[in-house]
Parts: sequence; structure tokens; C-alpha cells
Amino acid sequence: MLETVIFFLLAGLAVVAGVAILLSTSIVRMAYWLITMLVAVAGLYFLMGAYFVGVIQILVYVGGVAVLLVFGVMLTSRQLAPKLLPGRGEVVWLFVVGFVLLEALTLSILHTRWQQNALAPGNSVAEIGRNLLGEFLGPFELVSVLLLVAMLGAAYLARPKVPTQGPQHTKGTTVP
Amino acid sequence: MKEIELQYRHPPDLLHDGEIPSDIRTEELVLNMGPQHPSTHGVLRVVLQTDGELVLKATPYMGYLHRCAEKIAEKVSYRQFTPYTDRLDYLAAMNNNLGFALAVEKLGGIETPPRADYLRVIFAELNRIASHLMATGSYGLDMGAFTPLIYCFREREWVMDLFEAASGARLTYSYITIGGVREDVPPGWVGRCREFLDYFEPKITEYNNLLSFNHIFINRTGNVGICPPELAVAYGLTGPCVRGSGIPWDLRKATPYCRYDEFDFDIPVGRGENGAVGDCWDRYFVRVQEMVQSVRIIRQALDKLVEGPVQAKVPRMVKLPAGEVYCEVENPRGQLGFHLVSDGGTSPYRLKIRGPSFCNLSVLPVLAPNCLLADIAALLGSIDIVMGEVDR
Amino acid sequence: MFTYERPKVEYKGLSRPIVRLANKWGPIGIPLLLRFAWGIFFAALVFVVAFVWLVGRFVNPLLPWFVRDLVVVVGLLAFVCIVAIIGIWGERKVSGRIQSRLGPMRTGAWHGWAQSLADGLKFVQKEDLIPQDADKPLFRLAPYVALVPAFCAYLAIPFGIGWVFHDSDVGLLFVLAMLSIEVLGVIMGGWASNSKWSLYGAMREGCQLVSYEIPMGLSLLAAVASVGSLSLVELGRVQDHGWWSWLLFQNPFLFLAFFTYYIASLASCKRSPFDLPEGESELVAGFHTEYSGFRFVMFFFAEYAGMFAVSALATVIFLGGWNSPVPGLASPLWFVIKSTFLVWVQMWVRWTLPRIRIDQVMHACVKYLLPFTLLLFVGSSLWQLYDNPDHPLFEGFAAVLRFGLGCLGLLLLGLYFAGAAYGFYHRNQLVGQMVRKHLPGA
Amino acid sequence: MMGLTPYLILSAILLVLGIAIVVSKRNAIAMLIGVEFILNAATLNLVAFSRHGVGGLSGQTAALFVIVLAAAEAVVALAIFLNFYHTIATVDIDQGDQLKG
Repeated sequence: MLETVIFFLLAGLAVVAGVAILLSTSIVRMAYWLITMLVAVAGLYFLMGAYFVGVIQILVYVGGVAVLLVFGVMLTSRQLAPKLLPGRGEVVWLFVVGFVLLEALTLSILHTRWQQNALAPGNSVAEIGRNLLGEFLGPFELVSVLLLVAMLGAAYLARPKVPTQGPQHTKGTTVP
Repeated sequence: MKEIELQYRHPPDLLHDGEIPSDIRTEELVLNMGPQHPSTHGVLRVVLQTDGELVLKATPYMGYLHRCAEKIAEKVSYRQFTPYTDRLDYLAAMNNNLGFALAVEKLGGIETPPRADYLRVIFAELNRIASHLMATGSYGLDMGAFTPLIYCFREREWVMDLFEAASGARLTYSYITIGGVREDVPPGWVGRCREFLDYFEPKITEYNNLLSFNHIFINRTGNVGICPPELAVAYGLTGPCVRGSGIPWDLRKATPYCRYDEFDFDIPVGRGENGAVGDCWDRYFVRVQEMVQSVRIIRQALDKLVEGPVQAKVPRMVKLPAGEVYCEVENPRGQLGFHLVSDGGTSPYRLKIRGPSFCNLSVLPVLAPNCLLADIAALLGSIDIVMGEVDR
Repeated sequence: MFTYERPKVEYKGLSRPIVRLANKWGPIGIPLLLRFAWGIFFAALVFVVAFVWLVGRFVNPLLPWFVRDLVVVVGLLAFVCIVAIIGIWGERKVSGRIQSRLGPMRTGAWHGWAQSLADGLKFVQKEDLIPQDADKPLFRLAPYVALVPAFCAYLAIPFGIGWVFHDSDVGLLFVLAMLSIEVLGVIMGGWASNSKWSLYGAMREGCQLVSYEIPMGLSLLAAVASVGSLSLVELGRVQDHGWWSWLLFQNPFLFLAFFTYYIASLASCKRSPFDLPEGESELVAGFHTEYSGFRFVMFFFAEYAGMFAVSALATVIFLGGWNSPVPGLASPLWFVIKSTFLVWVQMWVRWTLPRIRIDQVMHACVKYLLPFTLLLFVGSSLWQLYDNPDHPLFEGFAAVLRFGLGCLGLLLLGLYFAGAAYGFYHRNQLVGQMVRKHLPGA
Repeated sequence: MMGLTPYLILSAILLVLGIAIVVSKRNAIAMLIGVEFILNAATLNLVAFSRHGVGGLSGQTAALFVIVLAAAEAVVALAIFLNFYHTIATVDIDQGDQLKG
């Protein structure tokens, strides 16, 4: 009972956040709505007993990615705000396509017979760790390489490009 | 002059590793720093054009404390103007009084008795100590270190007590007047002064350990706001600012007044120990070393202090012969000059004051570009302006 | 004839009945309240503690779980408030002593200890200003976003075995996650203020926290890897054989990791020398330039709650948590004492060091702290690999080294206490003479 | 007791919202926000299957991978956007049709 209530609260929050982003014209507000959604989804993970994933979601997404995002918004947003709302024709198309897609997905979800498992799997961090270094060792290593590449790529993209202006100063100028 | 300015229009890269943080173009912001800002040391307003944390351009605007001191001088008598000089550089009122008194005496040909001269030196140097304590302490505050400020205030209080015992005032003394000093120091004052010197001298080492040689402090101030000697001369910097650039220029040695030639003291100059010559740390450390020298001078002056009158025979209403005179003294912040024009009346025909802070401030727009935002506070604090003197 | 009339204070920003009440009784009631603040404060404290204890001791098994949770949450909330109140007062006293002043001496009876209560009352009375062009919803929301996570972090911090709201497998990560949300509130407030100084504060905060989270987490991970659990209770439990079994003294890498963690934690709760987001000599007051009244207090509370939380984390993970230095005397009191000591060191550092510049902050993190903590992590893991009965020689060496490290720690502590005793003995010289003669209670 | 279906439907809604955001916004950062929505929808699916479906902890492990990938993607995307901004002083992706920097 309580689980259902909490689920609908969090799910509602996530959906409201999404709709608010669609309707919003302020990019910073959008970023904060995104954070709301991320926190709500993390709450759903907690609800499902996936504590580790939930905490990582908050730590990485909210504490890292979202802060970076807000940061990027602050660095770029003040001027020349590009179109944040679609045109009228686009809205119609968007609505139709989105509705059809949603309908298709929902119908397929409702009409599939899911093999359900009443018992929750253990959520021990140790087991996830064993999983990572056992069954998922290949992807794990790949992800580590990917992270390295991403880091290098980001550092390369954000490097300074214009050399320093002006004469190079030498240390310890002599006293005239 | 023009060449030098062009050469330093783009001052050297000031970050310690020789790297600029990033050139990703972001919003350029125009920041209005002041007139109410904690580190502008009064009502200075600096308009900063910044790219992220990097300052591209800094334009100082002043005039918020303008009180028409020069115009007032034309309306009041010579004696009456002495209190106005207190309010120029209100942290070094004794030195201001001394400058004005010397200018009047030079034009009027007034001879001061020896005891008055020695007392003037003692008070001027004590005030230099008080002023430098304020400058170094608040410089620590600009760098985010609160504690040195309170320590410096603790010592400054003692100097204020000494001044209060002699003049009755703690900030605006009007003690050094035309013809000498207003009255003799009270009995026991000399001993109290020696006591202070004995107490104060070891404290300087304490400040050095706490602030001057602090690694963070050196990283914040070394290689920041480098003012090369040529630039310092071109912009007419004086006082610790020019000495911090490595030029041993001190009026007390160059054109001794008030029997300064009888004393044995050194001129500390910036040597670029923690970066380039003329960086903020050099300017700061010159002040610290000057306090040591001031202690030396005061000790000698106290030894030489002869008995005798402290006032020359000067009429109540001073009347100066027609003519003009320019007289400069070495203030804690640089050369304070009084250009006095007299038409033979009881008040100046024109009095032009050269404020050292004003001239020193003029170099800010040249040094500020390519600094970080936090370096502006370092720069302003190391130039050490007093707005009362900049605006007059 | 001239008569002095008490100025009428208008209380705005509170709900209507409270406004009426406050306008009527405020001018009399608030001074009275201040006068008896100590009594009210202690009564509330005793009440809360007694309530928690009673419910926990006698009623707990009979009550549904949410009542127990409620009680614990109320207790934690009270604890956080007390931490903040004592922390703010302590900060003033510490700064006073370090600067050869006395700090607050008048409010309350003994050493001005009611100062932060008086401050709180003052802040409540202040007008709640919101800049005209501010993003009002975000501006209003920001202090809560800063405060609530800082409080939530306490839900997973164990004060002792059984003295924890929820002990989960991921307790450590939960605390870190909560501390990392706090930054969002700061950025939100800084941006919504629509002031450039605030914006600069927010940007600095963002840069600094996201960067320093990594060395902070890595230093903690070194400890976690050597225990093999992310549960804070478990981490505390393995250190219960006396001070030589504390993780701090387990191996040299962990010894260093404690210090890297401490440095990174200073940055993560914006304490000096990393207090750039609010560096008042550069950015007037940084991200909270435009905040006044109670919203400002919330940021303040968040800061002090964060300070204690990171210190508590250091205590649990490196300093044996609730375990006593000699085995057998474990008690939550030890935990509070150790954490308070670390908070005091934070204050000590704040009133001693100047502030670092933003590029130096980033350089220090990326060039020095990050590689160093990575090294510590790898080193600690390798140590773990060899420190077992399979390698008797290395195990013996490790035991000797562990003992040496323990002695080093004791020596440091002894030196500290010797210095403190020296300072206390010479306090008359350290505090200005004039001050001592003229103020009561000195 | 909640089953699998509500989570899947929520995930579908989030996915559609994400696609709508990506399609309708011209601001690069807003598009990045939409992509985060889509990724979160996927992660939610994975975790829900792990909890209510079969497969045990593999779902949670895969969710971790998705989170890590999203972080990497966000970082690189932001770096690209900042470069984009540097080059043409806007983050309107309609302007970025020159294919040169």
C-alpha cells in the first residue's frame, strides 16, 4: 500500500518534470527539472530495493552530471537564447508521434506476459561487485577504457587554443 | 613613456604555472566592484570586464570621498588647515601634518628647534609603523587570512595609546604644527615608547611566520601584479610601490628633511624572492621591512632627543611672504607633496596636494588585465590606497 | 517634553496570526526570551533527549515502525540543530581565542554561549528580502535544497552500534551522495539571486565540489577496500580492538589517505582555505550575497551540518568511530568527541590560513591530490594483498609498522595537547591585557 | 504489491518525453537533457526487470553501466557544446550546419 503511494508520488514527480521541461523556456529551470526527475528515479530505485544503483544515480548523475549541466548552462545561456519552444505545426506532429509511440509501447507492455519473479534478488554490494568482475568483466573493462577516452576527449576539446598574448616575462628582472 | 605603456599593455602572464586557465569563450561580464566592496579599501569603484574568472580590463572610478580639501585651504588660515591635512591619509595623519608644516616653514623660513625635529621624526616613524600595520594586516584579510589583521590591530592600539598620550587624539592628531610640535610629550612617554619598541620588534618575526612566508600567501601574491621598474617610474609610483619594484628611492635618503640624515637606516627594496621583482609580495614585504627600519630610526631618535623648546616662535596668525614652494615628504604610502602658492596673505593662494595613493592607483588599469578576479584584491591591497587621499 | 517611545517593529513575512502576536509581544517577548534563552534551550534539550530515550527504551517494541522512525528523525534533527548552534558559537570563541580576543562574552551567562540563539532570533526578525529580478521560485527553494541533504546525510551515520537510523550496505555512498547534492542548492541560490557576485560564487562552488569529490571518494575507497564493506557500521566494527586497530594506523597508505580525505573534505564543505564560493574579500559574500534573514541561516546551518558530517565520516572510517582508544569502553560519546575534535581542527585551519586562488584550487586537485589519492588507493590494495598469513615476513613487517604508526599518532596527539596546555598556561599573554581587565568572565 | 507493469509504463512515458524534448528543443543543452531522460527510462527498465523479472542482479549491473555511459556522454557532449559556443557564439544547433569549426 505504502509502496504504491510512494511509487505514484515519485512517478508523478518524474512525469511532471518531463512535461515541465517540454513547456519551460528557461534553460536553468529545465536543468533543475531534470534534477528533480533524476532524484525521483533514484527514489524508485530505492523503492525497488536497488540501493546501490540508487545511490550511484544520485552520486554520479545528480552530484556530477547535473552539476556539469547547470555549469554548462550558466556558461552559455545568457545571450541569444535559441528557440526553446517548437512551432505550432511541430507541436501537432510532436503530439501525434509521441502519442502513437506511447500507445504502442503501453499496449505492447500490457499485452506481453512477463515472467515475474516475486522474490527480490539480493541487493548486496558485494554481489554486484562479483557480477562486475565475473560475468560482466568484458564490459567493465570496456567501460573503463571508454571513460579514459571520454576524459581525454573532453580535456582535448576544452583545451586552450589561443597562445598567451604579450611578451613572456622573465623571472628576477635586474634592478636598474 | 608611450613605448613603455605599449609594451606593458599586455602584461606578462601572471598565473604561477605560466598557463592561462582556458580560452573557452564564455559570457563576458562587466562587474561593478565597489564603491561598497570589502576589498576596495574605501569607496573606490572598479569596473571590471571579466571573462570567467579572468579580468580583461579594470577601470577605477573615484571621487566618492571628494571633500574639496584644496579649495578649503584657500579659505582658511595656515594654522587652521592643519586639521584638514589629518583627513587626507587618515591612517598617517602625523606624516601629513609634517608635510604641510614643512611646506609652510620652507616658505616662511621658520627654523624649528632640535627637540621638535626629533619628536617629529619619532611621531612620523611611529605613524609609519601604525599605517604599515594596518596595510599588512588588511592585506592578510584581502587574502582571506583574518588573524593577522587582529594581531596588527593589537599592536596598532599601543601606538594609538602613545599618540593619545601626546596629542589627545587617536586618529586625527594635528600634533605636528607649524614651527614644531604642539606640546612636549608627557613625562614617562619616552620610556613607554621604548617599551613598545622592545615589545614590537619580535612581533614582526611572528607576522612573518604567520603570513609573509606562508606558502599559500606566497602563491597568492608572488608573480601577481608584476610592476617592472620602468613601469613604476613611468607611472610615478612612490613609496613601497616603487621600492617594491626594486628601485631604492626614498626621500628620507634622497633629500633628507627633519634631520633624517643623522639617522642610520636602510632602504628595503623588493628583490623578487618569491617571483618576479615588483610583484605583490615584494610590495607587501617592503612594508614589513620598513617597520623594522622605522623601529631603528625611532630608537636612534629617542637616544638623541635633547631637552629644549618644542616650538619655534611663530605668530598666532601665520603670514607668509609671496612666493611658491613645493615640499615633499616620504609618507607611508609614498611621496606626499604640497605645492604652496602664497600671495602674502594669511591663507594660501593655492595649495596643490600630490597624493601618493592617487598616483599609485593610476597603475592599476595597467597591472589588472590578465589577472584573475581574486588577484584584483591582491593588487589593490598591495598598492595600498587610502581613498581619503585619492579623492582629497 | 520629549519621551522616548520604543520603536514599533513590524514583523512581515510570517503568517498572519504570528504577525499579530509578534507585533504585540515581540518587543517585550524577545528580550525576555533572550534572557531566559538558556533555560528554554536546556529544557528543550532535556525534553528531546528524554523523549527519545523513553520511547527507545520502553515503548519501542510496542509501537509501529514509523513512530520509531519519527522519534529518531526528531532526535537527529535536534542533534543537527545543536551541532549547528554550538558550532557557530564555538567558531566565534575559537576565532576569538586564536586572534587574542575573547569572542562573545555577554549573551547568556557563561562565555556568551547563548550567542547563536540570539543570532537566530535576530535573523528570524529580519525582513525576508528577495531581489526584484531574482528567479523567485528557485531563490526560495535553494536554502532547502542545501539544508535537507546535509541533514539527510545523518540518517546513515552511525553514532554507535544500534545508534543509527538505517544501516544499509551502501551507507558510506549514501552520505557522500547526500553531501554532493548540497552543492545544487548553492548553485541554485547563486544563480537565482541574479547577482554577478552570487553567480561567481556558484560557479566556483560547482568547479570545486565536483573536482574534490573524486579525491575524497578515492581516499575513502582505500579504507573501504581494506575492510571490504561499504556499511558504516561494519567499518566501525572492525576497529574495536583499541587505537592500534583503527584504520588510520592500518597501513601507511591509509594514514596518508586520512589527510587527503581531510583536505578534500575541507574543500567539499567550503571551509577555508577553500572558502572561495563565499570568499568575502573577492566576492562580497559569494553565493549568499543576496540572502537575508532565515534563508541565510539555512545556508549557515547547512554549512555547519556538513562540517560535522564530513568529520563524522572521517571518525567512523579512520578514527575508530564510537570505539574507545582502549578496547571495551565503546560509546557514542567517543564518536561525538572525535568528530568535534576534527571540527575544531577545521576551525583552527580556517583562522590560520589565507585563501587559495581558484586556479590553484583546481591545480591542487587535478595535478596533485587526484594522482596522489589514486596512488594511495592502489598502494593500499596491494598492501591488502600481501598483509596475510600467506606472507609471514611481510605480515610481521606490517605489524611493526602499524605499531609505529600508532605511536606516531599518539605522539602527534600528545604534542597537540602539550601545545594546548602551553597556550592555556600563557593565556594572559596571548589574550590582550586590556581585554582581560575590562570584560566580565574573562 | 507492485508488479513489473507500472515501472515499464513509467519508463515508456519517460522515453516518449525524452524523445519529445530532443525533437522539440533547438538548444543543445536542452537536447542533452532529453537524452538523459531517455537513458533514465532505459535504466529504470533494467532495474525493474532485475527486481520483478528474472535475471537477478544482472539488471542492476547493466544499469550501472548505463549510468557510467551517460556520465561519459554528458561530459563529452558538454565539451563539444562549449566548443560549439566558442566557435559560433550560440548553442542553437540549427546554426551548426557548416561542418567546420
